[in-house]
Amino acid sequence: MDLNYNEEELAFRKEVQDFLAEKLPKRIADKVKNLQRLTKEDMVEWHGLLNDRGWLASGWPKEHGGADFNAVQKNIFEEEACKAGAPRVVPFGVGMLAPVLMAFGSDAQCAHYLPRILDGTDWWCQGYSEPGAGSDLASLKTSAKREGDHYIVNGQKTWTTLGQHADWIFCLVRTSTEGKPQQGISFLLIDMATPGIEVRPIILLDGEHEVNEIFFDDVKVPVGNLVGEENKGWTYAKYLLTHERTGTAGIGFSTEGLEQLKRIAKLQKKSGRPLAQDPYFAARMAKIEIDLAALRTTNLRVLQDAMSGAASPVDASMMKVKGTVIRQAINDLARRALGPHALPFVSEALDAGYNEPPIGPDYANPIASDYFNNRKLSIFAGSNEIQKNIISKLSGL
Amino acid sequence: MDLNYNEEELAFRKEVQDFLAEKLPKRIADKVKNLQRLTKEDMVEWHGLLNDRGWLASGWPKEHGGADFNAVQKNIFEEEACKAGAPRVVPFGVGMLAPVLMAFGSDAQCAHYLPRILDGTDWWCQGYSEPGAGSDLASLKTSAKREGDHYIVNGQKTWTTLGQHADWIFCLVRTSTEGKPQQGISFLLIDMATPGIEVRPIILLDGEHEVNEIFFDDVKVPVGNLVGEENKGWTYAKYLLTHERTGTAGIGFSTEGLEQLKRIAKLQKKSGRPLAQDPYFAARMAKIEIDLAALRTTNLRVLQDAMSGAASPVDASMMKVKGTVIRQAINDLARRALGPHALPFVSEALDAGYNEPPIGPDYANPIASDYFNNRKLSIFAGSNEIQKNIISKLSGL
Amino acid sequence: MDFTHSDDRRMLADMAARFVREKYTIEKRHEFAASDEGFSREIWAEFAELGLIGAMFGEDVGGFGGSGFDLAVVFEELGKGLVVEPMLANLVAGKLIEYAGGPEQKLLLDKVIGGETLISFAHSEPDSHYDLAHVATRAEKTEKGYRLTGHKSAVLNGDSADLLIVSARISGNVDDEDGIALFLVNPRADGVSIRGCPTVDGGRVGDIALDGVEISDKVMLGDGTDCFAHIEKATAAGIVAISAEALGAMQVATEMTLEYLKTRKQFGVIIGRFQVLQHRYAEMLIEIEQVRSSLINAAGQLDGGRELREWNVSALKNLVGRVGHLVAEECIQMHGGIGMTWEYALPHFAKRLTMIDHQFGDEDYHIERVIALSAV
Amino acid sequence: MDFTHSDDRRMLADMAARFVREKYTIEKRHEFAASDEGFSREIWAEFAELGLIGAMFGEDVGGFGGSGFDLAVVFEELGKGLVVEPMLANLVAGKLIEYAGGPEQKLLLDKVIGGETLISFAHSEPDSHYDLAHVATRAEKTEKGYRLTGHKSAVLNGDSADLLIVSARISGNVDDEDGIALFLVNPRADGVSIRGCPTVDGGRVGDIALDGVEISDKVMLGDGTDCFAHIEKATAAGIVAISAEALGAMQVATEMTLEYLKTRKQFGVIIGRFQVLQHRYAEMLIEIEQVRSSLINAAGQLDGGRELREWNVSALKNLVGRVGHLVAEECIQMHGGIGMTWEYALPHFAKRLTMIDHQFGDEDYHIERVIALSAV
Repeated sequence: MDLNYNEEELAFRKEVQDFLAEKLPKRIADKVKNLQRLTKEDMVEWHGLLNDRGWLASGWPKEHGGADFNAVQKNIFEEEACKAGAPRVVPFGVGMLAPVLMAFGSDAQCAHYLPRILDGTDWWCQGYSEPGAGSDLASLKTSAKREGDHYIVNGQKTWTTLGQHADWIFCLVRTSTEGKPQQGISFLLIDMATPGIEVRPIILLDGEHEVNEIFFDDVKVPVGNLVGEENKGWTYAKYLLTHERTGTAGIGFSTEGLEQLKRIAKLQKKSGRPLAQDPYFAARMAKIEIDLAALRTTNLRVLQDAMSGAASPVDASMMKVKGTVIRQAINDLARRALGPHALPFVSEALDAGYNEPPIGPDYANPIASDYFNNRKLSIFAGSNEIQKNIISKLSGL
Repeated sequence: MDLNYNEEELAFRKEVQDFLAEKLPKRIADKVKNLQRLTKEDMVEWHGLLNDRGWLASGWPKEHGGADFNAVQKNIFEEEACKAGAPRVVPFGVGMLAPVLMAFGSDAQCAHYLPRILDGTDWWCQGYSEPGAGSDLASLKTSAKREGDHYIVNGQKTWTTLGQHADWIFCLVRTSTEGKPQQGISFLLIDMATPGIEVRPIILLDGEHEVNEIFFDDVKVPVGNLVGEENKGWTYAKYLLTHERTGTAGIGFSTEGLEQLKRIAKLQKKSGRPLAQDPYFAARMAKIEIDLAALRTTNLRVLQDAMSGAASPVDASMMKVKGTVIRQAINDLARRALGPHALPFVSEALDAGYNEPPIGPDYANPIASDYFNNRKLSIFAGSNEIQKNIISKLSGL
Repeated sequence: MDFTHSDDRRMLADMAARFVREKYTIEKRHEFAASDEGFSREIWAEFAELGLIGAMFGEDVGGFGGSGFDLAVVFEELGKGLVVEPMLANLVAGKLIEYAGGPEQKLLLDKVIGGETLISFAHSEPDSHYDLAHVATRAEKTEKGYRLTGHKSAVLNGDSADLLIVSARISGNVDDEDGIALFLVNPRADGVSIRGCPTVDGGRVGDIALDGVEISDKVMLGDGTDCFAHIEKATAAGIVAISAEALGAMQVATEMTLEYLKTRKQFGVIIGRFQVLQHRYAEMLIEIEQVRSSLINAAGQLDGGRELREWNVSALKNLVGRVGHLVAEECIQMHGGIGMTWEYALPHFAKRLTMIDHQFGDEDYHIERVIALSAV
Repeated sequence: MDFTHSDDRRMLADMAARFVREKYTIEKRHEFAASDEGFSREIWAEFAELGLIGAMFGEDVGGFGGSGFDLAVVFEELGKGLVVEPMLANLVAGKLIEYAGGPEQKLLLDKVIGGETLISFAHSEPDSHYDLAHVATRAEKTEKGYRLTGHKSAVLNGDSADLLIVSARISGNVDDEDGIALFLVNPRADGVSIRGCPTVDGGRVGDIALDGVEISDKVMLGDGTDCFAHIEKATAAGIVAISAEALGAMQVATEMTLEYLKTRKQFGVIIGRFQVLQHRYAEMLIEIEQVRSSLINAAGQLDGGRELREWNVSALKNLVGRVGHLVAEECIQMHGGIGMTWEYALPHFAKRLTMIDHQFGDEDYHIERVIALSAV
């Protein structure tokens, strides 16, 4: 038992820190730290800088141009990136599509698409959820009918994150209605420029445009865009879901969120003294700090298990639940900390270039909005209810 | 809208207070307040004193010797009785059997049994639950087979509260296995002195003997002891369950429990000052006091509805859940308040006549034990899970 | 003991309910909220005409009610419609005039009740958090009257008020209860600058700088003494009102959730069949009944003695904070993705429920207050 | 970074596990608990023989381990059997000797490790609550040594100890950290009177009156200075141990609950099919994983610097308090009536889990401590 990082790991951490200090543009880091809006250009720029260093595709094998980080390295990278205010790498191409292509796609598909993910040519989005199929993915209805060399796609996808920027979408589509719902699903790559595709924004409760509905009306997709075999898409999607689950705890975000919360609690006053000294508020913060300290260790334990191949899917579900509960609780406390200053909200101030003086303390404006936005954490990517179903099932119930 | 009691109600409260001050033996009240054990004789004595005043059967109509209190009067009586440290009236004869007899029994049954309940001749207990049938009462298996003028009863009842003192038991028994499980159940009165009955104590987690198992081995019961019609017992039991649910909030107990808790929190020290001044402990107490103040009003609202015939079963379930949650939370805080003094537990000190000096503060000994005992509140009389099922169902889910 | 409302008050409640139901769709509400002033002047005029504003005030100042229960029944209905008109601002400021104003000043309420004059109470300051006694704004005696200097923040509808009631300190230290006076200030006076701003839940607040504002003696509300007690009592009225608003919003949020649970399918099953959601729904209902009872307790004590009033009001606000938070988070969660979208009404109720905890003191502030008041 | 135990420690854990599994049935446990001393001398001798006592102490004092992780693995297994033997009492008192004793005094540990001498730390007093610095017991200088006067309460297995370590004040005020000395006291000495008493969860405590107990200079532990720091550190060891015990008990309680949920039927359905119980079960599992991680954090810091050690130890004890409470109440509730009966093992685990919050500081005490330590 040894709770310290070894020298190799410490050296890697130093390397990451140095890279971030040197390459991460301050302009972008400031936006992230101030919870401002990132433009597509900001994200593309950061992807490019990471790719220059060979770290954009942190989990890919080296032969495809990846960094081949192990689980502990990924975690160190996440911690440091969050601390420095680096934007999150948009995961759809790098983290979601690519593993599926490598596992189930043809060599030609890999050779074509993977480099374009790395160099930013293609921005990918994910076409899984449908209006009637949220957590119950297998009930999806978007159909792809084979006609000659093409599939004709009709239907609707929803909750498509950052789909407004996308060049391509990978979709689960129904190619057969025979057998169990899971059996007739295929995994299809679709060029967003194809006629018949319409992207409509969904505005979330905080007023932000982050997700979209995507409508397909007789969209012609070449059969060459099918990944793997027809009607096997469910298997690939499940593979991806497992892949996606590591790192869902968001420890890095919570750690940074807690630091920010502590700063706010020192600056906000209650009865003339810092809110951080109020016994009730201090207790709320301390409880979360205790929980986060424990979860950080749970996360490292799971990572070690993952590296030795012993990770259980129940771990991933537990990390998802507790990780999002903690992250949301930090958002909740940040909002509470502001007192009446949580009320004013100037949406324009989330854009770079807004030059009016802030109303209230300069950190206040995005806090309540961010709290509301992050209610999604316990809903998306497998709701916490679904995760608890999984945990109890895998534990023997 | 008027939150004050009217003059009539105030006069009634005064009457109850005077009665309690004059008649409730201090010896018994001290036991109740110090959470000591009551003997059967204590309970019988108190029943007798109440009956002398005509108040033992608070809900019975006057023609049967009852007090015919309305809902508000019952509530006032409960409040004052708890405050004075009166033992709870043992409900099995007065509150549970009697309403069923009056509604469904024969005149002869009423004429025979009701006076014997009032004068203490018969101590009744309840034979509903069975080992395999707790919250799922309808699955009961104890059988009563008709043979001539008798039923032959075989089976087992459990969780029979104070059955060790009982002269009679009213039982739900299976007289038919046809149709739905609810349809073959009958309501039978059984003399505990009948051969073939064995009472075995169940010791609860706190070491107390309060409930029992009762075994029936070819027990001969005269057919005249059937209440109402054969196979209609389920209807009568449901009638009783509704009857039993009013007053399940235990506001009186919680009110007294909270007063005791406050006294303890003033006497216990933390860092040299009263625990009541510790912000965390004070907040725990205040939250419960707030909840109880609200529930007290909810209870009065429900009572008013009950008097005007507008009470909904959903109200009873809500009162049961919130009432027991609050009462258990008060027990929990009393235990917490003691700090290390919660550990020592001398069972003998719960009996009157124990003369050793206490270990720790004189109020400490029964507190932890009482907390554990009262975990039953959320389990018995329809578990809180069952109540929530009912609430959601009646609310439209 | 009687928990039924008088016929008059039932009619008042019905009228407010009908107005909200028939005239105040969520689409209109968003439209009003997005307008420059953040509400509709026409709707406000209708409120005046219907007597809803007058129902907030006693008959001695030209109103038609003004008791805690009048506030409660009206605001419960406003809460069901997420009404953005400045009722709360006018209630609290108007109560200050009712409690503290001289005979002539009380006449101002005629125009408030008539909907012609909008008023607001400029009290909270950047470092106040929720402390009512925290007043750093200074009122210095001058020859002609006073000079006000200070900064008021998050003033409810402060950007559209025709008249502000400003608290300022004539003596004492920044957190003293003594030494606070109230002044009627024209928002267009020299030295007053106001920045309006939307709130995250659809309302409006004003950030008000007072830079040596010269005012006359006459605009001091009442005789200048004991103002903290008036502020406390007007705030109590505000808490009863906003808690009733919360109760209304909670009911709509849970009703929408019930409808959703009864219709939405997942894995081929109506999700309302999932026991976890059933129990969580039941737990909300229980807590909402608690809020209703607590509201009755506080509304009934609003015109009573200070200690009972303040204990019950703080108990209410603490409970509303806890339950509002529960209902807001649970209703969104039980809806899933759809509960996150602007287009759907539910999240707007959730947002309002959440932000109510940021007005007149949050859950922690009021638990501390309950403790202090219990120790008396 | 490595979260696997060394082979030696795994063997130690396996040995403790096997002993508990094979020799320590719940029936025997109740029998031991109900005996006069509240535990079995034979079992204690076996613990000594197996080296379990020695595993609590460092090699320099004749032990075979003594690190936080040694404590953790042994106590986790003891917790699974609800073991009532006085391991905790001997650990904490022994650690005081290890940390504070002079060379000759350290030799005492040989007999402790051998199981021949039972020791206990008499520290807590009637008004201590959980405050480690609260010592009202006085040690007055006499010609031959000291005279002890005071009252110690809830001393773990204080009624069967062969030797007590008594804290007493040689200077300062009742709550001062400075001025506390430790003395080795013979429980049969003149002026010492001890009343033993069972605890509600199956243990034993002693209530100890010190009525002018005359002791020599030599029995002062170490040189008499800095004793608070030793007390704090020995308590930290006690917290790691008792938290590991809690972790063991939590696992058994949830496993029993799982078995019950998988077999018990209601309404014709295995109750484990009820989603509400599934989710509540899952929530317990998540929290138990958190406790395990927190235990690793604290055990790893036990021999480190004060601030990191105490932060992690208090964080652990707070979490154990919260999760122990949850698991105790939920496991009983999910069992229903059967979970309330003495005959069944589950409630005894629940009782122990509950009462662990009453030893070495409860959830509230430690949250306050975490706050204080975070502010440093």
